Amino acid sequence: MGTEKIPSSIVQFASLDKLLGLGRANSLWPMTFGLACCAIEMMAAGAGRFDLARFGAEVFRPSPRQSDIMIVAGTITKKMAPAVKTLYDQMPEPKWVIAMGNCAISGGPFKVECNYNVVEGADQIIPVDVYIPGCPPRPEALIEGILVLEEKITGKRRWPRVEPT
Amino acid sequence: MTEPILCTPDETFVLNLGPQHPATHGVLRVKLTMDGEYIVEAEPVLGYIHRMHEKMAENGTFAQFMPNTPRMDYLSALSFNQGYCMAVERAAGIEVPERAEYIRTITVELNRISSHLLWWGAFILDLGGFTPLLYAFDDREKILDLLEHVTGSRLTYCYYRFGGVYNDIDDEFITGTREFIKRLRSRMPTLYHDLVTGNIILIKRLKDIGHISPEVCRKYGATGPVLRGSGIEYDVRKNEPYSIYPELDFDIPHYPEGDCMARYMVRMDEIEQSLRIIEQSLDKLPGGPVQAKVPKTLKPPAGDCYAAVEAAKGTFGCRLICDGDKGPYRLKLRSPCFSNLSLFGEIAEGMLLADALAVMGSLDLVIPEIDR
Amino acid sequence: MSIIRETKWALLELFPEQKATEAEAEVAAWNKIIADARAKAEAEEAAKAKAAAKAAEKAGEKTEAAEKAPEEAPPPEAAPAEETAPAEEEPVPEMDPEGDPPVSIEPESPRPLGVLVRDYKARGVHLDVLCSPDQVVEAAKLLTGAGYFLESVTGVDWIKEEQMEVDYDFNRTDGPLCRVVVRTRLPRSAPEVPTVSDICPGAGWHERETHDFFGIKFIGHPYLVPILLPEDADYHPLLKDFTP
Amino acid sequence: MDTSIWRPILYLIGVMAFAGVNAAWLGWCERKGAGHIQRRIGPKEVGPYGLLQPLADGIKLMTKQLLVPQGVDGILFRVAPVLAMIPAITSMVAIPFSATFHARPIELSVLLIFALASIGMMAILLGGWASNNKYSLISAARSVSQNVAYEIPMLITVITIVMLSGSMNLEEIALQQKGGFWNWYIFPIAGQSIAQAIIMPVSFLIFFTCSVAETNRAPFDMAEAESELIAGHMTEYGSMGFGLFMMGEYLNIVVGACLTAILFFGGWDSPLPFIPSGVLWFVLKIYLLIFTFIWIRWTYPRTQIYKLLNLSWKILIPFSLAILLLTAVFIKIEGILI
Repeated sequence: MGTEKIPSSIVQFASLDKLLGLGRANSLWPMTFGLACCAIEMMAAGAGRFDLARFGAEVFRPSPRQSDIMIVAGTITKKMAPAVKTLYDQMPEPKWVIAMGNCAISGGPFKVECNYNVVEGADQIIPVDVYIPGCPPRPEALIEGILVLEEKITGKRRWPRVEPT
Repeated sequence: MTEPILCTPDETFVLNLGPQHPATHGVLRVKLTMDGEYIVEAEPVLGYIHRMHEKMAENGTFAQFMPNTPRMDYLSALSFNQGYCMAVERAAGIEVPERAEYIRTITVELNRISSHLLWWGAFILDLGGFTPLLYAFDDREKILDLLEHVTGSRLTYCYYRFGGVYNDIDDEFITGTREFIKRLRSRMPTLYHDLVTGNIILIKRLKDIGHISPEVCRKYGATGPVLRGSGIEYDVRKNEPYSIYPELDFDIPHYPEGDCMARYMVRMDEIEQSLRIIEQSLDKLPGGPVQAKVPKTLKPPAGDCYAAVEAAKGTFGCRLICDGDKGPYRLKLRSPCFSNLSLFGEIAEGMLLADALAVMGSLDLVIPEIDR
Repeated sequence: MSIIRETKWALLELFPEQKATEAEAEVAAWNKIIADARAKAEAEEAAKAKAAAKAAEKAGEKTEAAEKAPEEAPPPEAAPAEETAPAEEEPVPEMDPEGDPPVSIEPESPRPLGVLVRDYKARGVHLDVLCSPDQVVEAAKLLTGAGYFLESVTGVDWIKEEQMEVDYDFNRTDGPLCRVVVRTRLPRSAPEVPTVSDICPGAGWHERETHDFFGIKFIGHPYLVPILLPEDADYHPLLKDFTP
Repeated sequence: MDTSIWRPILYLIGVMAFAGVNAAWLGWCERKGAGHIQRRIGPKEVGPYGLLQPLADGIKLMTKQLLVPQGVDGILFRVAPVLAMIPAITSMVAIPFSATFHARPIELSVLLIFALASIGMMAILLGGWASNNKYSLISAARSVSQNVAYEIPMLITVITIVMLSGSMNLEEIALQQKGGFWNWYIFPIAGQSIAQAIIMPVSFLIFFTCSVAETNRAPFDMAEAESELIAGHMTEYGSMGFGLFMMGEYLNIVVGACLTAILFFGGWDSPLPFIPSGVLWFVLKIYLLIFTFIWIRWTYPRTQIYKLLNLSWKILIPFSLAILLLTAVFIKIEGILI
């Protein structure tokens, strides 16, 4: 396998794919799914000051069937993990996961020696596309996370990346 | 009200509300046995966000547990900060400087307002009105900016230290707070009361729904606005004065009706009372240090003590048991919502699904605080 | 009577021995007060006589002051106790029989069953009751009957002493402040205590939580299943010898 | 070839395109409107003013996995969204946009529209039933009882108009109101019969309330009460199934607005006699009404199902019946007098 050249087909789907990518990236509907503190910042991101709606991502759908991204906003516990997994499975393809906050990345402050109840990171149970660090991350960080996800889907960055000065 | 017709058990069905449901404010699950739209039995199932705070307290030092407190009730994080600080200060016999107490009062009351504002928005969201949430967030952002200015974080403040606060407030904060008070006072009557409180649909949804009698409150140990909504004038700030509250002039709003509307009104009035407290504290703000001299590693003598504060949701109690070591031997956190939710099973019986959700919203639940 | 004193005496019903000694102490205190009052009155009488004698000499000047003195003396007929107040009584702590009872001395360990009055400023509670497991229900009944409500239930694992402790925090919503903590010690090998959930239903959840964390069995609890831990959890994480 | 065959077909295509575009871009209107009501911007980045947002949503919804969950009734589950869309589009055919511009003149167009509206309700029922989800089922039961309750007063108020105008043809009804806004059925101004002057504003209120309820819009959005029933009958629908339901809902709003405009606001009639009437006026009126729908939705909290039904059975129906009776009496009296 590997190095052999794939002949290009007569019908090109690349541009169609691009269009699909654009469509999907600009209409990322998150699921109304908050676990802990980060959920409040997720709500703040949707509110007037930060307004996730600008990117068409404000349509928080309560049902996983209608959502495209799952923002894991908070700590996943061992009791909650099966539910998170089910919710992820209920989402139709294509779907993406954003791990928002340190708890969803690695267990955050709850990754301790005596840990008996916290799942150390959302990626232990579901595949994660974008990680947003912070405890909790600011709403701007969530917006940046969504922009990164858009970049991942379309291959293009919407706005120039802000470099830390 | 129509009398609920409860039928035989084999005609009921079980409805699982949560752990992911828009109205459960997180990951609460309520197992409802339903007869059509009537609830025959409601059993809240907790523990979906149990984060072992109490175990973590035992395995660290006193200061190391500090960042855990705001992550319990992230909406009124400073109340939990204060409760824990007070318990440790009591155990170690630390005196807090007066200025620090004033700063604590100002910030904790700001935090209380922000918590009530978010509750207000989320509660109306439970009732199907989406817009008020964003108005509430508008004002809330102002508070967050103010608090961020002094505490350094937006939500999970870890601002208090044993024997004081971490950072002194400056003029910018004071003028900003005064401006905010003015702004909220001007917005309360129009945006909040005209648009929402006076709305006929809202009144019909809340009046005479979800009666909680004082006896039920006492049986289940409910505190905070839930208790005050049942007509009992109990507030830790008045009944068990701590910090500088005895020096301040404020009222405890209480409504005897005991329905959702009463709880709603209690919280709305509390916002105004908190504004009053902040105003007075700003006027009286003394100079001086904001941090008492405290040894680097605290080693309080063995023994146990209890400290209670009035968090936005009710009495937050801290039972701290020390054995003379660097950390707590055992720390029990008595969270207000845990008790407030425990009465839900009793009052939800025979209620309509929509009403039950209104009642649940009126209890102002924060799930990580219940599960700890 | 102050609420703390009232509650203390109500709770002392559970501990007849302590009640007897406390009653004795109380009587002694009363007697001391009466004796003091008498002594004071006598002294004042004497002073008055002296003053009168002086006044006789210096007529007019100090009569008003002399008149005031007997009023300040408490009426001696307030003594219900027997007259034979033993003079060789141990020095009892200063106490105001109508006000709050004085703070008890910190007990030695292990502490005997009974009611202690704690320093609220340092401890955050007013009354501290240690009772045997089978007295818990009785105590809860007494307190709820007196208008208290249960604020929380806690377990503590005293692994060195091979014991478990269950703390019940009581508080009241009306009138003056009085916090009561009721504790009981259980053997660590078989921690069992009767439930109070039929007296205060709010205890139901707290007891379930304590059962989760410590494995303490609450006998008679209608629904003792894990509340915070997963449904199938068979471990008790807050035990000191727990390893995940 | 005979042009009379092509005419309706072309119009049909035009009307359907209008319906489709409306269904898609009303979503944008709603989001933008909601944004401005809520003191934020709303969609902005996707195309100018976020105008391409519906396109992106459409592409995404159409290319999303078509998921038929386990345990659902396969056929009904697939039929329901289509059933939500078709009657709404079809009823657009019967709506006259102006005196000359409509797909097909239908003599009993009022009747046809209401018949089709009832089918739309079936879609919710089927969708809710077939989903095999308790929330959907409750939603289905709710929406059926709600639709039944609100169709009655709505129809009764329409009957009063039919009695006044003596026609069941929407075109005819609109024509009777021409010649200035004081001739419209809603305004209680001289130049009208007494019956209209007194009754029609009330009648309009009843009709408008009912059309909000019939289209399942807040504050009467019992069927998809988000905080109670997750997404109601649509809970199990993802991708285009959900998209069709949404489009059906928006189309119902358009139909409701069209009906209101024709029955009470004179259809395509301009408000003043010297301004030429035409399609533009009609469209303007529709969008004003639609804006009112959006405005209401983002202002009020939701009512509760039993209060909603009480409102219909205890207030709206008696009132509409009284109006019907009064209209009949007035018409009779006027008939005798003249």
